[in-house]
Amino acid sequence: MSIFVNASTRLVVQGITGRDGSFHSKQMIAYGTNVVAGVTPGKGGQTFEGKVPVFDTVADAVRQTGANTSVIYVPPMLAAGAIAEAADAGISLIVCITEGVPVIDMTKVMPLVREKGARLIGPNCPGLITPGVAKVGIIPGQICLPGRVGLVSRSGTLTYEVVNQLTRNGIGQSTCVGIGGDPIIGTNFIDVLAAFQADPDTDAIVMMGEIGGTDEQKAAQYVAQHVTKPVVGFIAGQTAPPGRRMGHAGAIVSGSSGTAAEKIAAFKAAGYGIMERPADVVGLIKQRLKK
Amino acid sequence: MSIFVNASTRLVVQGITGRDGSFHSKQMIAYGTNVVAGVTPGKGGQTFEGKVPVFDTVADAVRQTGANTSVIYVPPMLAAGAIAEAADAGISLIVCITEGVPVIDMTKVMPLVREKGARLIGPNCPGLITPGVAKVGIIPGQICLPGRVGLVSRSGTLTYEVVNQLTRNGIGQSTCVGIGGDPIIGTNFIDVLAAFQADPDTDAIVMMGEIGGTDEQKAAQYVAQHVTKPVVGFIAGQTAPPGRRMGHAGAIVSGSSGTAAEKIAAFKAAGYGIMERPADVVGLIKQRLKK
Amino acid sequence: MNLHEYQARELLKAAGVPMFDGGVASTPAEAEAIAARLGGTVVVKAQVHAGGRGKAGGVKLAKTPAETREHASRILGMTIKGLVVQKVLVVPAAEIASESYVGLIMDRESQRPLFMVSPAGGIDIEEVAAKTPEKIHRLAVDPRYGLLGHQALGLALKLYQNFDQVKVAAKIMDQLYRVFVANGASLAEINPLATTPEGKVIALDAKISIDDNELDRRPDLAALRDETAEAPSEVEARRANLTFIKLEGNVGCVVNGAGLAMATMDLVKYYGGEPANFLDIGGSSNPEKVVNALKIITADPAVKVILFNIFGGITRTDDVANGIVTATRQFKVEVPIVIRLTGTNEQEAVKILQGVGMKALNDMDEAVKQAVALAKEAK
Amino acid sequence: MNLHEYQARELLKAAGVPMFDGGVASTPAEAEAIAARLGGTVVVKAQVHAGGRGKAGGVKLAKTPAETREHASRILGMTIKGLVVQKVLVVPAAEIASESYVGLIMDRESQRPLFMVSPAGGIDIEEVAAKTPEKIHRLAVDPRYGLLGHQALGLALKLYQNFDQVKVAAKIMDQLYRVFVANGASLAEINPLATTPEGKVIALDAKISIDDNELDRRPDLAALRDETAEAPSEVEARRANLTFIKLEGNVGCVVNGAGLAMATMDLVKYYGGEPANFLDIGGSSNPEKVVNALKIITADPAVKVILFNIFGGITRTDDVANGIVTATRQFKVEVPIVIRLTGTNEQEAVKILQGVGMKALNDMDEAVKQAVALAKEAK
Repeated sequence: MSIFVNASTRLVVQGITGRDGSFHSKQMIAYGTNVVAGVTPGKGGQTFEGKVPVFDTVADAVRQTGANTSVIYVPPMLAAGAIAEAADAGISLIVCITEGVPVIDMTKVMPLVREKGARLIGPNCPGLITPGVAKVGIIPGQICLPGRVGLVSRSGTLTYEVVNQLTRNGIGQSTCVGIGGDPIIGTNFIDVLAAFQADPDTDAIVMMGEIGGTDEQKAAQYVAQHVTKPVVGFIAGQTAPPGRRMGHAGAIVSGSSGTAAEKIAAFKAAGYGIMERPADVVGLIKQRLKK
Repeated sequence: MSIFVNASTRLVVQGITGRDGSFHSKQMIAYGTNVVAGVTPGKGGQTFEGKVPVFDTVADAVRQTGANTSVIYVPPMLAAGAIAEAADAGISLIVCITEGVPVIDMTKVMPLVREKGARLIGPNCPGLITPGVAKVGIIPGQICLPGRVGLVSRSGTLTYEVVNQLTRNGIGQSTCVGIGGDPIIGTNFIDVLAAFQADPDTDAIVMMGEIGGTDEQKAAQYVAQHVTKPVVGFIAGQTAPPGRRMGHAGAIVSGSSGTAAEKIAAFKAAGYGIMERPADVVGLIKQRLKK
Repeated sequence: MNLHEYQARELLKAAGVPMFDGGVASTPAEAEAIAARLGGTVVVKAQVHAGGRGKAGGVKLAKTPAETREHASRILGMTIKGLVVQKVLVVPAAEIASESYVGLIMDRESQRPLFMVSPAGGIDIEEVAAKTPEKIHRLAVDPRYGLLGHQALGLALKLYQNFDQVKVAAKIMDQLYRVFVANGASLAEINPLATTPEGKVIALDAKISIDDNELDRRPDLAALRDETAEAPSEVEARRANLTFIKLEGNVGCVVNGAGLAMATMDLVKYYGGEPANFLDIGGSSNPEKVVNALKIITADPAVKVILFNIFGGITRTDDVANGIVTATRQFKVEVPIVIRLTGTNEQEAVKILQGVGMKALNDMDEAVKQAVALAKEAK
Repeated sequence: MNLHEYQARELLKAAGVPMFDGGVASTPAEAEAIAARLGGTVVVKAQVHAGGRGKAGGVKLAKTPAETREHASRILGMTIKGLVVQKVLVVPAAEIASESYVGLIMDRESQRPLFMVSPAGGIDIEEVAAKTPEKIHRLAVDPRYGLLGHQALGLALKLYQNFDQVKVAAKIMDQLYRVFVANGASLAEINPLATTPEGKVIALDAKISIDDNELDRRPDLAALRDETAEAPSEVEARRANLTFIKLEGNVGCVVNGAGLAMATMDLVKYYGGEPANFLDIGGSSNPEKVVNALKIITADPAVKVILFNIFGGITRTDDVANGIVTATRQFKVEVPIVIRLTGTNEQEAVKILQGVGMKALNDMDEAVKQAVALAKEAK
């Protein structure tokens, strides 16, 4: 009934005593997520909200609480270090919420994440939620409903908008995953699409893309070849002005300008249901689930 | 009838136009080794000795000649780079003869060698020879004799001494491997012992160690547990003065001072035949092969 | 953040990349002095964050210091793709035997810095890439190992036959890579990497973009930002930690999150309106940001209605509501405001707005429709 | 190559490691002046490449500049483990609340720089390691990633409870690692890393050894070599690119390859002789090296016979033979020479030696037996 996060998730919160970390830890606990530990260097030995033990290091948290999943709310310049620490401590799913992480830091930490066999989601993402079971990150729990539609998105609040549309119309979600919009992210569309395809409790998929890059086109190709479940897609930024581009390398590397039109064409070619606006998700999903 | 080097060895010589590289390339060719290419940046397009094509890069050599083994004779400050180039080009056996390679360079290149799935022998080693078939490195071919004794050594010329003793007494060798004496080397005693144990054409093993470190002790432990073939051992440096040691870290890390006495004791405990002097190899091997 | 050519040149020069000596001028007199110091024919190049400078008349040859002054006075103040030229670079004009292309970009797919080099460089490199892709050679660099010696050599061998030139080019690859990594660049490009008739390899033009996320820890790089080269409203927005891009429409948008902001603009258009801007107040809550956002938007006389679209997650909708209330107390907002709020602390937010007689909508489509209708009425 | 404590201190201080200010003196007067400048009680420490300085009387407390002068005059010129003290370090004497140990070594097994830290530092650290190994914490650093922030913190947490001290110690780990890698060290050690009664974390003693192979590309490090602290014959040998260690016997040995050199010494002993030295002429052929080797060995009056044991591989035996001939033409060798040559170009070598009436043996045991017999005759 879910991907990545489920009832066996044992969560450690990195940066649990910070402003965002403490706020969202309370929300995650309130939602029923099994938050087993927090980490803030120098605050080891404290207790968060009277029940979650705080450690100096992720390694200590793993050793003493069996944490297997981590969520990161630390400042941007410390985020890659926090990812490395989690991977090094044997955490298998690392979710980095932090926005503003230098991309060069991500190039250095990604090989370590892969070597350790961990999955990273983010950075600069809202995290993920398996409605009714657990949420890891900042997606508001109250807008979600347990069900059988999987959602994957590059955006944060746009994800909420669409989840909210589904829920208000009685369409529940298996798992909602925000993969983040940064140039280098740990988990991409294809990773999540493959997981949804393999998940026996997901019947249909919503994919929310944006202009820029070629990830959506590659995902559409993957869907055409490997995904048999119905997919509904949206591209944000149809009216956005083209960026003022400098240098030739970007155009050479992608061979594409990453416009909304290109992406929508790729979606159509792969048989997606095309959402013209967020609210269209309801009708399209209902129609495709009937078939 | 051999380990690591055999009739399918296709050798590229890195640094083929240098003083040592050209001298030993001629020797290797004369011995019958299948030298398919040489590499010297800037000399691509030339021909060595009228028959071996020279390339600018190892990648070119591999692409155009199917080289699968490389031997390196480049100056010490370029040696780690040459190893990286060979590994990156898909060479599976890299033999680095160069002496004086900075150890910090080796710490950086070893992970790359492992990632590429290559085997490195050396640096600072005489290479290896499968008598009558091929030699890769600088072991003088005329002192070797095809046969069924495997030899592994940390030394260079001391290896020749012992091989010479064997040959003069009619005891041939399957393969002779000089692993090099540097702190960080690509292939250690245990790797070679395991290969000899697995080689159906090796009947007995000669292992030549030196004072310092704990590699010989670990190898002896390995022999006790995994090697069923007879092993004969020598440790050089019984009369060497203890080095003037500075700092505590060395003693703490090894928990041992690496004396000859310690190592010989480890050999005895593992059932080695003990050579008191190089010439003892003949009697010991004959005696053990009779059993 | 894009650097000007003269700034990129300085970074590369400090790393050892061979380049001509030159100078940057803000006035025609300064340009003339530089030309006099350099001697011979020079090139006067507009320093502006836009491609196609040459075609726009922003790059000129000058044979004498006097001619340099003339060109500089014409180029300074010129507008290229909406940007006013504030500075010119003056460098010796080189006779060129060949032009290569060397680019390094942060590649999303390999998640590594990616080299692209071509012996067919110059201004038509994109055409080369499109028509003869085999002339573009690529290499993704594993940041754990850095650019290895044989990789730099391999790239250089794609550009030159002469081994002396190959060695210089290999060194330049290494220098470019170091500059890229040390400064958290997203792009670093030398085009053309030229050879002179005497065979000297030299970088004639350079472009570098720095990852915006890098700037917080690198005040030295942040100081390279040339705010005179940007629209004042965008400068103000950045100072307030907002992402703002001015557009041509009349529906001012205040949204949290880039994706939702784009989707809101798309929906404005869908319902027949025209967005006046892209404005993302970002993830973290802060009433002050909302005040600043309203200041920036209301400064645009074209704006006829302001549309808030806030979906609370990490952003608390009550913070946004407080920001709107504070702003309307600080200054008079002359145009109608349509507010859509939902998510975190939504009930508190609605109460705060009701307290000052403002209404909050819950549905995005409804809010956009209202805003578009109000904008049309105002015309 | 071992650095002196004062040299190691300078490298660490430049990297930011907190240390007391101090000074190095070659004369008692200089030591006195440093003590006067520092004020208060100081420690006078012999700068010599040997452990156990304190126990040998090479480390003394001095309450006044005058006392500093006295101690310095006693320590300078003192012999510790055969080495003459040429310099003393003068540093403030610290009251110490705790002593930790931080060591970094190039580890053969993990093939990585290996940290070893212990809250129980000081001069008895080896005993701690032997008796309570659980008090020593180890971490091998993957050079591809460097010392990661959480690793430095994890090591520091093993040393201190107070988080301010932990943060300083974590920074020191990072600084030590950078010094180690940037200088191609084989060892870098701070012992003790102390805390003062006020809680300040400070490095009181430092040891650094540089990988000899690093020196060829680092003239700055090579310049730190203190030849006054070494035996002149060893200095001379190194300049001639030979590895030479003087011993107490009378059979001078010239061998190619360290392993064969040691085995030759062992065989001398086996046949009842005593080697006068370890001398490895190295792998590469060069007649000049042989000349230098003979000069160094014949300078030792204890040597009664010279034994060559050359197994030609990369070394050409004809080069060695030429070297012997050249040397005997350049200067008179007063003691008999026994030559064993075999391997590469052996026939040419034999001819060269025969040309000057010298004989070459083929068998190592035979040569060693002859040399030992000649040494005994000479007594």
